[in-house]
Amino acid sequence: MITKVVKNASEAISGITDGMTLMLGGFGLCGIPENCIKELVNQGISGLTCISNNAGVDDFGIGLMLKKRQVKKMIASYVGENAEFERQLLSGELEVELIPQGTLATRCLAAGYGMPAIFTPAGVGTEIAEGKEIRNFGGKDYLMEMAFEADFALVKAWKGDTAGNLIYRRTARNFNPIMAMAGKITVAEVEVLVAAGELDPDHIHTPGIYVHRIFQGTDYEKRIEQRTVRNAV
Amino acid sequence: MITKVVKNASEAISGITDGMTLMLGGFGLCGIPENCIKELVNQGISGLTCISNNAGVDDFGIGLMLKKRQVKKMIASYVGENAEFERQLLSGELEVELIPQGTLATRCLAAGYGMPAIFTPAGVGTEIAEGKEIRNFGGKDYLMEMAFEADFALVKAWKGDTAGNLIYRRTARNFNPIMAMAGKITVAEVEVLVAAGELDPDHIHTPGIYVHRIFQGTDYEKRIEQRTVRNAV
Amino acid sequence: MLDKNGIAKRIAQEIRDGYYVNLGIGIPTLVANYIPEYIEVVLQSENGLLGMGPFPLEGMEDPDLINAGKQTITMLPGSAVFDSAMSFGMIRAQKVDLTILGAMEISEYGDIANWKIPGKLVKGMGGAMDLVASAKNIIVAMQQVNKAGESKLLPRCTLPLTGVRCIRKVVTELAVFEIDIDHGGFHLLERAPGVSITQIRNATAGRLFVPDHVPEMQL
Amino acid sequence: MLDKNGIAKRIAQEIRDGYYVNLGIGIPTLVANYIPEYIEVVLQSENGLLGMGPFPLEGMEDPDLINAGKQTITMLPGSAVFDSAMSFGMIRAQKVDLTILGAMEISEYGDIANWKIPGKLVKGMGGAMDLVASAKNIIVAMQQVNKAGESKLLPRCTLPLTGVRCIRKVVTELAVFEIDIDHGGFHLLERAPGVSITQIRNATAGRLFVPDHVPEMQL
Repeated sequence: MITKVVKNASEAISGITDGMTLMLGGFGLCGIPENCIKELVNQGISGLTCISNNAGVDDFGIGLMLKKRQVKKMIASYVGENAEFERQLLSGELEVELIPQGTLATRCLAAGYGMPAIFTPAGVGTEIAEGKEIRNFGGKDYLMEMAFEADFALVKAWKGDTAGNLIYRRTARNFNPIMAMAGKITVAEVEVLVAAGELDPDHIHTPGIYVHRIFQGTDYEKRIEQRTVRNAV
Repeated sequence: MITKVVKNASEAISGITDGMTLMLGGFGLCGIPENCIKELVNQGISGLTCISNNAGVDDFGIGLMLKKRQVKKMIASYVGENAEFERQLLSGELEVELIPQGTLATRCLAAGYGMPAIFTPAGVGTEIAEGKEIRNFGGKDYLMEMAFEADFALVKAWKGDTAGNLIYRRTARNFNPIMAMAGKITVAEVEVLVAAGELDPDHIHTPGIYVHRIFQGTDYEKRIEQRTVRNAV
Repeated sequence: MLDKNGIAKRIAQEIRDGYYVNLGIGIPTLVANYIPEYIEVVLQSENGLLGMGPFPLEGMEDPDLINAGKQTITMLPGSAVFDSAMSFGMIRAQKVDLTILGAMEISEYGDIANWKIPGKLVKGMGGAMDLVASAKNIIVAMQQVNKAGESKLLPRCTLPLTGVRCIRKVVTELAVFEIDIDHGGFHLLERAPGVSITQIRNATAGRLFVPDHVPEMQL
Repeated sequence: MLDKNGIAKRIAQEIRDGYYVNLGIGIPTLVANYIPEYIEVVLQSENGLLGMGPFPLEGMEDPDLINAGKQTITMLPGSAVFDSAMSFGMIRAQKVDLTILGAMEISEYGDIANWKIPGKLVKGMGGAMDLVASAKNIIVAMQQVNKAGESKLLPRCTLPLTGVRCIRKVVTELAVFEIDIDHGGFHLLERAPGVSITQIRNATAGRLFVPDHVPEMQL
């Protein structure tokens, strides 16, 4: 019988080659596929187009790939907090396409749900609308936005099983489930990998049909970007 | 503080009046809002347009409303198993609009996600396509289908909390979560109602923001339409 | 000539290890009985389940757990439950590897009619239109002639269509056909044990292409 | 004249019992501190959470639990987590009752600019364009003049737009305005304690409509 379980990140990202389009789950540094990113950096695959809500920080997340000049184009909604990113953008080494966050999310959903395009009011009347079809429904204007296409989606879940089913934890869910649905090949790294049957079918966020390869990651750093606390009263 | 919790079905459906459009969750008799349906029958509200995947059986589910001639129009994907339904349809008392099941589901999703229309290939080249806009994406034709509008959505969940969060059980989930998102007013009946905080936020299928009224139902019959068993070996 | 179980058995040979499969009502449901033990297949039920298992034992029926035919079922280890929008989302996105369904008529261009007979009460298309419009790999399981002895493999469908140019493979009690949806025509791939080319010709109203050698099915 | 906390305090008065509220970064975040205890409000964080609570106690930070500003947070009883598609789905479907955000410029027709300054490095719009295009009820919290002393309430925005004809209410350190997005103009509703109409006039570059009596804010 064939299995979706692979040994490690190296095996998981096999087939990713220079110039491909990747989706990477996570919001800020929360819920990012740390192991896969590290392995992309190790292997030095370059010329990549990365679809991800953010671009990491200088020394973590997609920032690590930027530092090694592996990213040709970044498609994101917010890219602050990254000096190397700024440098490459200003020097013209890096292309950047900024997309409203909801549009980014819904273009992933569209891909996963086999819908070629969606309508959203986000960006109507702004520079985001340039060159896009505008359509009025019920007196309100909407932009037609196209489903994403990505060669690989790299996502991070909390728990997964050998059938590829995934469960996310707290707001580390974010873009992961919708990118998991959207990749031509979807790779999931999980903190805990269990046998099929150990997860309650009602608790699963991403059904295994969307996941092609799964492995238990190691050495999760789960770095906090903005540590904020309140004082005990 | 205002509360979403209502006493019973009668209070829950208050405001539903003759001629309104309702969504009713469930697939066959599985996961249907039994208490709300009984109360609709009690109150005899009529001239209703019902959006539901099926139309119940003669003596259960929406069939009970049909028997009392409360339904003016049925929007569904499959309406077999119902003799009274047939009679009313043939006599012209009942309007029926048949919609592919995936189109039905996605038009609910569209309403819940604020998307005025979606594209689906279902029905291209068939009588379903008549009068609809056809659009080609990537060499494939799609129909543009509009988001539903419903005055009330009546759904059934397994567990719910006082904040309106819902958890469904097994395939009784079906259309319930997407209809819950789609009603102008959404009423949820649950088998078990607990205090806010008792459900794991990661397990919730329908966030409470979509639910306006919630109550714990009684006397659930949960009838099985096609009891099928295998022999012990 | 094959019986229903024979058709199911032949179709089961088309299933590959790791496939996600959606089985329609009727003969397609029987296919599950003939999936070899050494391959692993996940059955999708379009009401919202992956990992459908066999019917429950008597007394173990769960009203909250049914398939798209509304029958009580069980779940296998590794199952996942989801709502109907996601279910048809994965169908449209072609995540389901193989769809097996029945038909009333198939045209030589791969059109299919299986939901409505004019003059008879229509019950609805359920998920059939979504499945045929979306699936990349569909096998139709059907009797090749109707009760009146007329072929159901036609130049054009006479009944209201469920989908157009979507069916590429048909398995009947007589044969296996591949359909050339670009140029039209049923290409005979295999014949059922003991069935002659002439029998197949007589039961095929649409254009039939017969190669020099037509192997017999290996069941 | 109000400080940031004063602006937040005034905006908190607009919140009704049972509201679902999305708070942007900056002054809007402070609004949470002034919600009266006798009303219940659910805060949405657009990365995928309803029921956001206060920051955690030291040592209780959870890297898997952050808000849209990437700050560590907590959850209150009744919280629900969801993915980013559902999060913006509920925003587009206008399930969120009130959105409070900051701005660099507001026009007298309710246009807003708050994401990009030409010549400066742009960081991205995040969820701002989705929020302003979708929300039925938006309050902008902002300083009325910029550091150069120029009004940010303009006849037309000079910066690249975030959204058009979407802002109906603005609260600044000087006043509360309602915008007539159909005919254009800032209608003065209230003035901050001790602030004169002249001060407000001088700080408003767009058309200002002043009624005979302008009440002072009750804070």
